[in-house]
Amino acid sequence: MKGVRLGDLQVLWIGLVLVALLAAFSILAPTTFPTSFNLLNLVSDAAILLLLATGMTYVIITAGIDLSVGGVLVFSAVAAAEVMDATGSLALGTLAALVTGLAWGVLNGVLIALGRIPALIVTLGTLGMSLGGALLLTGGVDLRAPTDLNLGLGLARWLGVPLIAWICAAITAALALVLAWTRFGRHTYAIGSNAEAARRGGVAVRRHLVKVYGLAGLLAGLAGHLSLAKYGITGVSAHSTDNLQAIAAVVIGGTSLFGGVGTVAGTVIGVFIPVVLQNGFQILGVRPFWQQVVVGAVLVAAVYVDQWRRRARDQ
Amino acid sequence: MKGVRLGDLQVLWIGLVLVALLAAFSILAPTTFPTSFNLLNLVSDAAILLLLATGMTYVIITAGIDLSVGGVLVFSAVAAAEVMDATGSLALGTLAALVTGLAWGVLNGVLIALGRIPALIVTLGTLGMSLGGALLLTGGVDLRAPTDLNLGLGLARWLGVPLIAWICAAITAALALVLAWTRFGRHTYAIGSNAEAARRGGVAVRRHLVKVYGLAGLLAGLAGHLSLAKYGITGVSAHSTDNLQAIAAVVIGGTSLFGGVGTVAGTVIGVFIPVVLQNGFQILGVRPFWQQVVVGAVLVAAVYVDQWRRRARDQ
Amino acid sequence: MAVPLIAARGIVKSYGQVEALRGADFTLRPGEVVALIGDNGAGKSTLAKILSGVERPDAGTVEVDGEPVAFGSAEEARGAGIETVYQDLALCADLSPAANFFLGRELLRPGLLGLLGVLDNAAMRRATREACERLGVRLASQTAPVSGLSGGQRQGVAVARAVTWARRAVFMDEPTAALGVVQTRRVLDLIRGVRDSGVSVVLISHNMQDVMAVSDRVEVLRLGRRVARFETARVSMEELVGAMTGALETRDGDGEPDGSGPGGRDGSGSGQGLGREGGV
Amino acid sequence: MAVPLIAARGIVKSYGQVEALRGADFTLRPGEVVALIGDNGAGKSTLAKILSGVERPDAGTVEVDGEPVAFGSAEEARGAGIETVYQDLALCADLSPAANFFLGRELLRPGLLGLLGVLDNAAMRRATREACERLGVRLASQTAPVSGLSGGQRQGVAVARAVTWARRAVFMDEPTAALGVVQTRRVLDLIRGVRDSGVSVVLISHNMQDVMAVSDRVEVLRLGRRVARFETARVSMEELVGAMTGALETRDGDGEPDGSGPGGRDGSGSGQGLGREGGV
Amino acid sequence: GQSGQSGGGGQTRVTLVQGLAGEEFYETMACGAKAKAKELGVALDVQGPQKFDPTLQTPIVNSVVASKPDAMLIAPTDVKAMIAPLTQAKQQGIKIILVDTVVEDPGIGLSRISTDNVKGGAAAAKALAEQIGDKGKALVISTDPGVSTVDARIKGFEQEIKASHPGITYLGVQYSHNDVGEASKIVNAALAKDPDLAGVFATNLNSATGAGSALQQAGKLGQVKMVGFDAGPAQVKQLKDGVVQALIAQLPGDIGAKGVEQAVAAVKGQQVTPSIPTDATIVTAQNVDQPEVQKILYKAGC
Ligand SMILES: Nc1ncnc2c1ncn2[C@@H]1O[C@H](COP(=O)(O)OP(=O)(O)OP(=O)(O)O)[C@@H](O)[C@H]1O
Ligand SMILES: Nc1ncnc2c1ncn2[C@@H]1O[C@H](COP(=O)(O)OP(=O)(O)OP(=O)(O)O)[C@@H](O)[C@H]1O
Ligand SMILES: O[C@@H]1[C@H](O)[C@H](O)OC[C@H]1O
Ligand SMILES: [Mg+2]
Ligand SMILES: [Mg+2]
Repeated sequence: MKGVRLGDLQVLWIGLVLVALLAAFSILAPTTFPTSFNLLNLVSDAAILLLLATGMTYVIITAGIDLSVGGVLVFSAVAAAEVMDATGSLALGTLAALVTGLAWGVLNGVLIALGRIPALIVTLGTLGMSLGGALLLTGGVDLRAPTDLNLGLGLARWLGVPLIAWICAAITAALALVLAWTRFGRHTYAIGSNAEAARRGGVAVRRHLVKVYGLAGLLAGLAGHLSLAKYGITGVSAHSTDNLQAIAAVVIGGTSLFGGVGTVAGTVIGVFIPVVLQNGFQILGVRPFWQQVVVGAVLVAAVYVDQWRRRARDQ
Repeated sequence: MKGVRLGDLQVLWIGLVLVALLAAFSILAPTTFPTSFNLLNLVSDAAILLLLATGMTYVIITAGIDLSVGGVLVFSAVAAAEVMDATGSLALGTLAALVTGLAWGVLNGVLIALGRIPALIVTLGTLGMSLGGALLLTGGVDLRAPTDLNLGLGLARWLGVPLIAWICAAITAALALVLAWTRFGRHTYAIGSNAEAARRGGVAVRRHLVKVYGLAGLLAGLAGHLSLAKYGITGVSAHSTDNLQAIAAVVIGGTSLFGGVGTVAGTVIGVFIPVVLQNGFQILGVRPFWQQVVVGAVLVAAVYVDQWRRRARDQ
Repeated sequence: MAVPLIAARGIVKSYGQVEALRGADFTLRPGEVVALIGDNGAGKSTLAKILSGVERPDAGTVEVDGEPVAFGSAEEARGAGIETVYQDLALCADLSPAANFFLGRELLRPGLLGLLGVLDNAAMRRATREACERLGVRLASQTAPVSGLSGGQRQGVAVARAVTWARRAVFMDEPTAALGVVQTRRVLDLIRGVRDSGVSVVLISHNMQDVMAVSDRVEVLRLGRRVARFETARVSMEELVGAMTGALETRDGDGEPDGSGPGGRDGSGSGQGLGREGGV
Repeated sequence: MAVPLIAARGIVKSYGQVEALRGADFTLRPGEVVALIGDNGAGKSTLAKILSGVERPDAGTVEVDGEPVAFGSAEEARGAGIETVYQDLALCADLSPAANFFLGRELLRPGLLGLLGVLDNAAMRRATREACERLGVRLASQTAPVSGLSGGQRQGVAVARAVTWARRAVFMDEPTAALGVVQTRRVLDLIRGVRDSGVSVVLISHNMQDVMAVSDRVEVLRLGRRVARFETARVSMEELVGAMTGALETRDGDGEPDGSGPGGRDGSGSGQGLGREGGV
Repeated sequence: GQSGQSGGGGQTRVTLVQGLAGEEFYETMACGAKAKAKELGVALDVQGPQKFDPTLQTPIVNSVVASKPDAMLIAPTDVKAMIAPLTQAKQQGIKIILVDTVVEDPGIGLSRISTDNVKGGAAAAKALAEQIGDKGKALVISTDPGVSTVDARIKGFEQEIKASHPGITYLGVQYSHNDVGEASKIVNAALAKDPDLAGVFATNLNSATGAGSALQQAGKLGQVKMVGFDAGPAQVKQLKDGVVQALIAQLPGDIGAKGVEQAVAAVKGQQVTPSIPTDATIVTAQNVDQPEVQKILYKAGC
């Protein structure tokens, strides 16, 4: 499996870049950056994006794209908030978030796989629909989470690490294994590598695509619920760039936009590189506008180092 | 040339969708939608996006992507505003916008073609850099255009149509012809279709990519200048979704994200479909959030009709 | 005479303006090797794709075991025991040879892991290496993706795959085009072996030596139609070439308008072609 | 004896763990047809790509007209008059046959339009059709993209392109693999014609009949090294096959470890191989 | 730039977390804070999210807390959602001063410095009523609900309209997420829906800038009257151009400066003032050119 084998090496190089960044910030701000307080915050800020990016990894490996994740996240958070408000049950709220997320994902998958509409258009459409739908449900204003969710799941820790981070990490790890070691993962790679060959080989391409987009939607739904718990608010306007962030993480992690190659482990690193940069520069007190400039430049440099090392190895 | 030949047919179908939309809105709002006042507004709102989308068409046909256009637009507008402020010369301001746009584009091209970094990462990086840079130059607040630009080029009309619309239309038409009929266009298709084959065939692939991204940057620079003239402000925070809008227009117009096929004519229609939808629903008094939902749905439907007709023809 | 395993009649297939098949017929009987030959662009690959469920015909009927079928997908054809080596090989370039070999039929680990869908990569690699070696094709690395294989190695993987899984029939679209001398011999031997085990073989090839060496019958396509059928034992290479090019059909002549493809001609000539059948 | 047109010595090329070439030599003289043969995975295509500037060797020297060169790109090799038909054809599937035929050398309209870079599509289409027809390859449509061509039609376009533009040498990597009987004959004739016009030809092929019929000399690659050279007139097909498979090299034996590719063996055996040269 | 290491000795380190980076209100606040910090010999960092949103402000607060300044001035973007990260900051021993906006938890914020926003809202209502002759439809454009300041302005505006201006039809509030483009879109749509719209109250800077440019583009000048909170450069231009009839200018620079003073006092263990109201001034085309008014207009940078 190239996915696995090459993936490991990819992860190695880009992982070294991440380690170098962590080391650099630790040297520049030895008493503040490498503290458990800061690193835990960093992990828990990244955790929710990680869910979106993991789903996106599957989607991009099939040579697809999902622009709707941010909208689905918000929609699911709104659905959860309203259900919890109406029923008072946190469990029903969780369920509502998961079900609505899954439903949007399946809708994406059906339109893409059966309607054969480009994924970019479908998910751009559902992005507008889900965001607009969320705004309609709320009248355009953020809903708040019930206090017992916000102060419960939102603050809960296990072994000192936020429960939300554990949940996201566990799901990501499971999905990394599924991608690398199972038939479901194998078919995901095959479709992205050559959908026609997969079809001729007897892979149920359309059904599989519906599942992959459904998975991405489900993860976005869960992300919506966790974000509601963590921030206490549905965040109707804060998620318009989630899609780009998730896609960038996937690509930084070595997954090709043209499908067929990639790993979840790479994506994990791809999520953390921008988050670490942002956090490090904030800690160093770099002004916000400079941060944008520097993060952009370092991002390009990081991926350049990765590509360059990989090329050197290949030739 | 498939680009041209198939393109024509593509343009035919998706063009019919646009015509249908225009007809529908004209019937639903006969006294307000099909007025020259409204249609001219519509055209002039779309004109600047058209420039970005035309550059994006070239980029996507090479199987690339350019997320930086909105940032480059803003940066160029800021550069123009500052130069005009400092020198009092509108011509120097125009030059500044074009040169900075071109420079960002060439930087993209060099990093992508010579650094072999994925276009998504490079242009995400330059998006951050150019936006951050613009904010740094302005301290984060919008600069204003000199009054003689805002009231001159910004309001000028020729044959009743805004001069800005003429400029954008002329450039778009010229670039449509270049793509369809010249060696430059042919090499653009060849690279997107099979970069390795183009390279073996003696096409200077890297140099060509630098030119294509340079062109996209140049167009974004011009767009920045025109936008400064039209709106009178640099709009530092208003262009964060320009990239997605341009990409969507290109894809709606039948260009494949995987490169090798597409036309500028398709892109023109792809620019107008969402603009017409937005405008039409506003005129019909559809509530804003509903608009988002409906635009999303109609977009998917429009492209579906297009795909479906094309498939029917092929089989 | 037995019911044909596959009988196709009047198959028509157009791509836009180009008529690839213009009413083609084809018959495959159980346990025989039929060579399907014809000039470049005659429609051989298109016919093979239609009979293996990858493309749908615009018109015409396909019967399997005398029952009309309409394969909606390659899966259905494979369900009926029909495997295909496509001319373009249809491999996933990013996957390993073993992943391609077992694509759509992956082996799972025994026990709980298998229920979870966990792949048995070691077993798949082993089986793939063995199947390729039987053809004389050596793979330098079992884990490297197919994109790094030589042309012949790739073809070896595709041929080995089809032969391994076929239960009723194999379509082989120019299976030896990229293979070396030894590998080609082995594939020809394999074709005979497969036939002897009761699986029918359709061999599409431009190599008349191979066709003569291995086939029981020959069907000839020209410009999207079947124009002749022969028993291999009773035909000469010259006759085959003549039938393919149309040189033998004096009434049909070969004075076709310059540069016209299959779509460029009208419907004449098919009757004569069939009239030349080699008494099958 | 004339200075060789191309002389390559000790070419080494690895892809990751796989050693495709392990010190290969190769010579091409002006005006000759050399067949480059070898088993699947022997390294023929890799050598052809290195000599036509598409890949860079890890080690070894290439001389053209006795001068060392280091082609940095296919353009440079083409500048030196060397054209190539790649095994994977290297066509842009979305472009028309004519666009592919003239890729990188597009014809422009005369006059002002030409200065503006406007293409002369009509002239290019005409020239392409003529060149293809000379090979007996008919294209159903001149404007449809190459992705809609049959395997043989595609190969015809690639062969016609290389032959048209070559001034010093043409590498042909299995140029007739997908071609029909007639087209194959025409290509062989064309190879002779090209040679007679002073252009050298390197023919990579698994078809020993073709090799015998058209080549002046044969060079044999095995496991990434040149193991033998022959004058075609003085060699038999059995000898060629023996040299390719290693069966003839008794000292070398064919008791290689099972399943090992080119990368799986150590450096022995090359001396013996060269010792068997056919007295060139 | 400023090193993030807590120098152990000497200099007091303060960080200002804005509600939105680059908005002139917050930039002017930063200018006032910087000047005062210089005067007092305090090291000041400024951070702020790209959008006015608690989910974006939270990670910034977290990393500021990690860098362990002695005190933090913050304009929280939500009364509830910012409680959790600020509680964490408080637990780390960082002195918290709330500038402009506040959170619901009264235990957070040693000092709270802001305009009397209820009064400001009422003043806006009076000014608008006067402009539209006490009758017609009036709309409010705000940022987001759950932002203490603008909520108070809306409250003051609504109370005043209900109590003393029965001729005015109140159309309610629309929310722009403190985004100029959004605000402009909302007003466009409102004009399409209610062509007879008479007045608009925009509760803060970006809402007013966006609403003003929509009115300008629609050619509704003079027909629709507008009163806006804040006095950024774009708004002042709109005032002079006759797009807007009145602005309610706060004193963001003062808020910033007082915030730094309170922070330093808190760090030094001196007396802090729990609540400091600052002034607001009504700016109109008539008084805008007077020097004392010119002085309080917001700046793009310092
Ligand atoms: N997908 C397609 N789109 C357009 N035209 C096609 C397509 N597939 C096949 N054709 C056309 O149909 C005709 C028959 O093609 P086909 O591939 O079946 O020929 P073939 O007999 O297999 O030739 P070859 O011996 O060269 O492989 C050709 O003219 C080809 O151009
Ligand atoms: N891009 C690549 N990446 C990895 N391995 C490669 C690559 N190209 C070639 N190889 C390996 O190098 C060896 C030689 O390949 P090459 O294509 O040169 O063989 P060949 O002699 O042309 O074989 P064939 O007759 O099958 O075409 C093979 O083992 C192949 O797997
Ligand atoms: O007072 C603040 C100011 O109006 C700003 O523009 O927006 C947020 C408000 O809290
Ligand atoms: Mg074929
Ligand atoms: Mg080869």
